[in-house]
Amino acid sequence: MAIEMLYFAWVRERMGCAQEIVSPPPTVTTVAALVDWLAARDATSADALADRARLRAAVDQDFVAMDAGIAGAREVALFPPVTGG
Amino acid sequence: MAIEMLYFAWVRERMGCAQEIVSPPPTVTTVAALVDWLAARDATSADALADRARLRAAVDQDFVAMDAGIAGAREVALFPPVTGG
Amino acid sequence: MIRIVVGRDPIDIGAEMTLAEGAAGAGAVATFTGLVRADDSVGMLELEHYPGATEAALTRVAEGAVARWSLGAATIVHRVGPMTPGERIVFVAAAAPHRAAALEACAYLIDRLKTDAPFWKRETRGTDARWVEARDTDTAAAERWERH
Amino acid sequence: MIRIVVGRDPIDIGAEMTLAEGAAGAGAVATFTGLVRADDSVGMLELEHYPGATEAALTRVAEGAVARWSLGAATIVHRVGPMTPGERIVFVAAAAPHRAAALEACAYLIDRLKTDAPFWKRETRGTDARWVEARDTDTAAAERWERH
Repeated sequence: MAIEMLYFAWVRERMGCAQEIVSPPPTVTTVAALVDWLAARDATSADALADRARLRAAVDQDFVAMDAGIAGAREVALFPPVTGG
Repeated sequence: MAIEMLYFAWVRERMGCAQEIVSPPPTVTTVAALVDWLAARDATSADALADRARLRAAVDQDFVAMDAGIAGAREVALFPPVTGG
Repeated sequence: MIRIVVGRDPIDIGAEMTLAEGAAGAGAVATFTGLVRADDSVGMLELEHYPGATEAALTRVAEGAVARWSLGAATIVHRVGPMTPGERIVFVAAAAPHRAAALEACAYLIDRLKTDAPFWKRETRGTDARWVEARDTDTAAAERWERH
Repeated sequence: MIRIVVGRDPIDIGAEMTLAEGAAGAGAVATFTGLVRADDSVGMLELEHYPGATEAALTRVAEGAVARWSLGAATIVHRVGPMTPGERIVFVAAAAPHRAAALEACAYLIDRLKTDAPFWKRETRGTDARWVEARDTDTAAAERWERH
């Protein structure tokens, strides 16, 4: 399945891109598993996603916990804790 | 002693004036006694000051309780509970 | 900075905000604006006050807030005279480094102003004018600041 | 009335107040404005956000406040892009018939915005740029609205 990944703030900077299309295998069923799979691809991704405690996610623009499922997801965003206002 | 009386809101309306100079006798030593003395002067004052529970006072521009003294006071104001804001 | 204005001119919130925001260290500004409501058949609202005593009372309220929350600025602007529905009666602002102080101080300013400053409202509905009665809830709101 | 604006233009508080005050039944408007502080050596602040998700999150926050306090109006205006010290980052407003609802709803809007909306701040001091860290106190401030 093809998923549009979005990265924000320092996740974006460390990944070196704001957006990419990825196709994880069917065994990747949660956000946490998706992060693991992305991090296993290359050193840049591994480094960008190393600090899992400071990663937050949204699936199809809804904030979710890392154990949330990604079945049918079109868009998954990864980012640090928010700091607006 | 001469005291400048100030009246506000419906106290002013019922007294028929916003300001007057009065000279109560030395036996009048508190705001409450001053109100009694004023009310005893005439029917208009008696009516204007009849509802003692809804009267508030300031002595020389400081809000005070009705049992406050008026020794040396130059200005005493009588008015209803405030309703600003 | 303490700014107290009691007068008959309409309240210019843009200008007041710019002044409050200019306070040293301001990162947060909380404001409260009271309006003549347009929906309860009041045709005119008149505000009477006690000149001199009003400004002194408002200054004490503002000084209390500045001391308690270390504000950079406290502003109280109160109109007097006749007003029509939709017009601003009162504007208060509190500027502080962070939001909790600004928000609390703003609530304090308007709560204390309601009970501590000598203003009286008279509403006119049609040809009927009446003085607004004080509300026990205002006294309760002001007194909660004494307790903690 | 719910008004959500996310954009790069400076925030016009006079115009926003006029809109909020126009809400049906408005007798009280409480606002909060967040500024780039001028006193902590930050030369530039940049706000990044998640387009689409941001507006949706802010709309949910505003809808929550309108439902809980029966507001006539809830406004959230948030700037994105580069800003300099003294500039407004965010403005929220709550309009209600009476002041308690307006003040509480205003605090709710800014507390929830801080934790629920996808914005990220980057500060530049001299040549050093860093992403601002989230604060536990913000999470605590937002969570207090769950409890009561």
